[in-house]
Amino acid sequence: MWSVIKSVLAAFFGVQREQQRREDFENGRPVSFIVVGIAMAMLLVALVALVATLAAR
Amino acid sequence: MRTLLERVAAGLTLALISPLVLANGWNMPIGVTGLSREIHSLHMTIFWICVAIGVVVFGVMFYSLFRYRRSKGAKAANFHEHTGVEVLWTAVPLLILVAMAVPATATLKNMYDVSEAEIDVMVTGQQWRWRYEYLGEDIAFTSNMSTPREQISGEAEKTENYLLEVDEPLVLPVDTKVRLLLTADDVIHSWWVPELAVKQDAIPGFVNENWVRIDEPGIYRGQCTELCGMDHGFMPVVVEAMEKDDYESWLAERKEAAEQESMGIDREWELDELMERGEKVYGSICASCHQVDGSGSPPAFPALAGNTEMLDDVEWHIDTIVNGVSGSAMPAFRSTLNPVEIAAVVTYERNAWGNEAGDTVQPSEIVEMLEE
Amino acid sequence: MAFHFPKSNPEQSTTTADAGLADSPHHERPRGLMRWVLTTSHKEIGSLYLLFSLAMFFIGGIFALVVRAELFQPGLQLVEPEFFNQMTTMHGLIMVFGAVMPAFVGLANWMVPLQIGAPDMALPRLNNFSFWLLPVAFTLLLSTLFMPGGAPDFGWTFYAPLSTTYAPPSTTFFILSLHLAGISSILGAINIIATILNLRAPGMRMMDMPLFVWTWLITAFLLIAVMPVLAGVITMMLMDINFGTSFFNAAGGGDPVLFQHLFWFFGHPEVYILILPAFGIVSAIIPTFARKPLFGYASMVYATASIAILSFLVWAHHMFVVGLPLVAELFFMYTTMLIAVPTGVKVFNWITTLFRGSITFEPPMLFALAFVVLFTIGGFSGLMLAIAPADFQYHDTYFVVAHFHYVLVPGAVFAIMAAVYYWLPKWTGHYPHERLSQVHFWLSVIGVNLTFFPMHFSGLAGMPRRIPDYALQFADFNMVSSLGALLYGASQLVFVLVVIKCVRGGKKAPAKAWEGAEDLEWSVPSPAPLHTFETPPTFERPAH
Amino acid sequence: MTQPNRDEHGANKGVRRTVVRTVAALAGMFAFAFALVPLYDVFCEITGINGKTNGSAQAVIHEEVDESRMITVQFITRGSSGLPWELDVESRQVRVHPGQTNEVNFTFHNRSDNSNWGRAVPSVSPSSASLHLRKVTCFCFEEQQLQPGERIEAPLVFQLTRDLPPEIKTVTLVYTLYPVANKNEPLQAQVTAGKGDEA
Repeated sequence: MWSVIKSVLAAFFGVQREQQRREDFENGRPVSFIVVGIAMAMLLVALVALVATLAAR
Repeated sequence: MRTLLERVAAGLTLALISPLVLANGWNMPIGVTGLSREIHSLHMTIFWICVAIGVVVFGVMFYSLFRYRRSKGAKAANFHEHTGVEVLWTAVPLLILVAMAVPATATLKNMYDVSEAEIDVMVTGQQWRWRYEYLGEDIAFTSNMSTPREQISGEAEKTENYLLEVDEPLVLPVDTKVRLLLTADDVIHSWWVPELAVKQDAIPGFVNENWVRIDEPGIYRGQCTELCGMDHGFMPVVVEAMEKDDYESWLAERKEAAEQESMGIDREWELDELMERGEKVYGSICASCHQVDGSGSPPAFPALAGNTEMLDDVEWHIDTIVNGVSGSAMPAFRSTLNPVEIAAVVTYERNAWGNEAGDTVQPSEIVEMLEE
Repeated sequence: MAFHFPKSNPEQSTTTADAGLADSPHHERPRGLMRWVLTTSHKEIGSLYLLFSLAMFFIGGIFALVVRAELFQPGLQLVEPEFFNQMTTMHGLIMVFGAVMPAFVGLANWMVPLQIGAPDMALPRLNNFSFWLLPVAFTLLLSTLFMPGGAPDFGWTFYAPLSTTYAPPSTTFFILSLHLAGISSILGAINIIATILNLRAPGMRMMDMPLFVWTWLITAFLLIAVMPVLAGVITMMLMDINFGTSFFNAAGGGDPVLFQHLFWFFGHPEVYILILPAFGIVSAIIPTFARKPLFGYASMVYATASIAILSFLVWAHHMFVVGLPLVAELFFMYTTMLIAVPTGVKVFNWITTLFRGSITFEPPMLFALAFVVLFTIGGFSGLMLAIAPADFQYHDTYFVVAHFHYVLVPGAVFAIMAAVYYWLPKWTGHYPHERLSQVHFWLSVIGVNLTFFPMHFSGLAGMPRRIPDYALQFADFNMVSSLGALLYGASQLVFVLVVIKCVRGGKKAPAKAWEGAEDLEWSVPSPAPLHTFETPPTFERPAH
Repeated sequence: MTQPNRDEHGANKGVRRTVVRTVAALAGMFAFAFALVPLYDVFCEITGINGKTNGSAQAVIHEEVDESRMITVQFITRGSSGLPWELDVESRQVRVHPGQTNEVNFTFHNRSDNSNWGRAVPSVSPSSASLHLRKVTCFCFEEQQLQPGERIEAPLVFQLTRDLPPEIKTVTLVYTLYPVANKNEPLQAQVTAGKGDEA
């Protein structure tokens, strides 16, 4: 699970090692990546919204 | 007027040296409000950051293109990954962005602080003019473009403030926080004066707020910036900023003029008088759609010259002007024009361009109609 | 017909039992016109798309030239304001929906099967149908010019209520044609997804796919996600206009701002639909002519996905002046700035690919390099526009016009040109005429910059967009822009000449037309025969 | 993603599955677009994003009146084309304390010889104030009919809640009159001029 999150984070950041990438695509199930990806996207929205709310004070 | 060739040459020369020239007329105006200066400096900061990034990025790019030409015997390397570099060039832009977001946030918060305004002005966008209403002062007027049609069509020489001049500018005092409430009657418009750094959409059915505090007296010009139909390009915004004392006397003058006008309601007007006044009103309000010669542009804008329906039924004629036509481009002028102006323009339309109704419509009749 | 193919090679296309997959009936193929009407070959349909797109590019271009001609000098000389508005609107709609999108679909049709070793698209008949919807849609759209009240005149963003309560009667036809174009894109997207996910050559995994295939896969998902939203919005407009609902009409309790939210929820991902395949193209061309593998392939894929996801979170940056609350302005400002990061990663990757390469400057490379530089300039102005307080000054001025034309013309359009030069040898068997291509390139680059660079200045100095006449201080900028537009428009005739010459003859191209090219399409002969990869190739991973 | 090997049957099945899924996603997104309309309203009501006020009456919250600050509440009334009504307010501006319940009277006047349907559409500025404005009674909740020449008085009873953000010192309430198009007999003007033009 942690490795999936790490890989998705790398994807958001846009940097990934060839090695890790290969492992992901050989071992990981796509569904878990998609689920974690969507969850992270929502987390990102929540985070940015939080920053915006705090900044607006 | 310079010759065509001279202007082309000038333009081309300027385009070539353009990045070096950031003089006025090429760049965002610094403006005359605290906010406009803040925004300008934000703009310049981002601009220089972009220039710096551009120099580095394009520098590396053109160096590579020059240095690693095959024609100069370059042999290709085979690397295709470097996590360190990649992390670096993701993290550094992120930091630059954060550095840019901080001042931007501060300025934005400042823009949104409309509290403690001393004057409230309601700005209403209409196809294709602005209406200003000083809340609590009983002063309201519309502001129409005053550039003559002959200048647009090229029959007359274009003057300095071509397309950016109005019959009645919005007058505001300097050093005073003014709250603007913006809305529209028909479609979305947008009220913009670059030197005041105020741009806000005016949306039918909704009210937006913005504010301005002008530092220097002067005349500041802008335009509608949201496509609002045919004459979108011909609805300028002009703000005249005055010293506080001058503003006060302007206010007093306006109020007196309004009184004078309301006295005009009671007296009997001559046909000639009404025609003269009506022609002015027609020219600034009606001519953009129904044309100066009353020929209109059917089907959207019916012809008024020889319009029997209009000539046969004076009540219908007045009603159309006062209440507009729902679902068409014809607005209601009840609140835009005063009874004298309505009477005058009706009379004018009935007796101009070969229309020969021969009757006059008196301001008092309009008042009666409006009251009943 | 500019593209034609050698008659199908019988000995090449008989062996495999391709019954279910590519049901192109190679026996008794109809001849003449019907061959093109009924074709199910991905190559022929690809060519049809590209030709259609070229035709629309010229029609949209002529509209743009009408606009530029009117703006050559202050004053109204040539057209009335109503017609001017129709021209700007039609120019935008046709370029976005008729020229750029179909061009990318055409390239996908041609190249995706070739790049993944598939015999054809997954759904060839559907493919034919989705193409033929386009001419119908755009004939309908263009016919509105001749309707009473004229064509749509409310801008390609068709904001309500200008596009509903105050719209010309032809708006209903405009909505219908946009529906048809939308259905066409959706069907195309389904087909591309089905092809990429199911028809890859044995041994080719997702992460082995060329970037053009990757970017198109992500683009297709974007299309699936947002074209239905567009369909929803225009359906609501249709109901407001014809059935008395008031989704967007304040008088009935509706909300004109809601229209903008819905439109840009579609519109911003749409912007990326117009640029992601271009990223894929450039990522194919630069390594080829630098003779060096693409730097950071995985990062490229991830950055594309990241841009796609972020594109759903930034829509309201088009609406900074409609009166959003402070928190919303901040949110959309921050997310918009975030998009700069993956976009920057892409540019850095391309440049690092060039670094220590062995570079030559064939026509596709010229266009790809111009893309990198000019797209980045468009990116810079995009970053400036993202800063909400400054956007209050930039919004709806020529600065915005300059920005999006930089990303769409030397961005998307240059990438399409680069792709055409890159793959023309594969399509026709001949190299494009080198000298003429260079002429086309240099005229285009000069023309594009003359047209759009001065717009930055006129916008900053205060010229609003979509106006038929302007104040005198903008005169010089506009004159330069108009001359540039004329140059750019005229130089596209050179492009047509190059393509025609290339179809009719020229230097013969081998299967691997470019020395540094690696992908699967270069393993089939040039010109590509009508049927390719009927026996799936075995994919061998490049040894990097 | 598993490795595809071009076995025809398998690929066909895969294609079918992909198509079914994408079509389902499409249908979902189309429905989502329409769902966004009510969702947006809900979102606006929660966040007060666009100055739309609550569409129905709310109960008074009984809370202590905040005597420490005065809020200026302005009322602006606007007509629109196609509805020959006038809307007036007894006072253009009132000064109130948060927590206090206030009443202001509005007058509707139909100046025409026809009876028509209309409604007053409200908008609040600044939009963030709309969250803290509770309308107990408002004519804006309903469409109404006025007989020829009829004049009616309608009260607005409202309360600003104590949690109104301190930076808000002025609240502006704008009412715009709109005709209820599908209930009105076409106006005289519409029959003769308007429709002929629009077609």
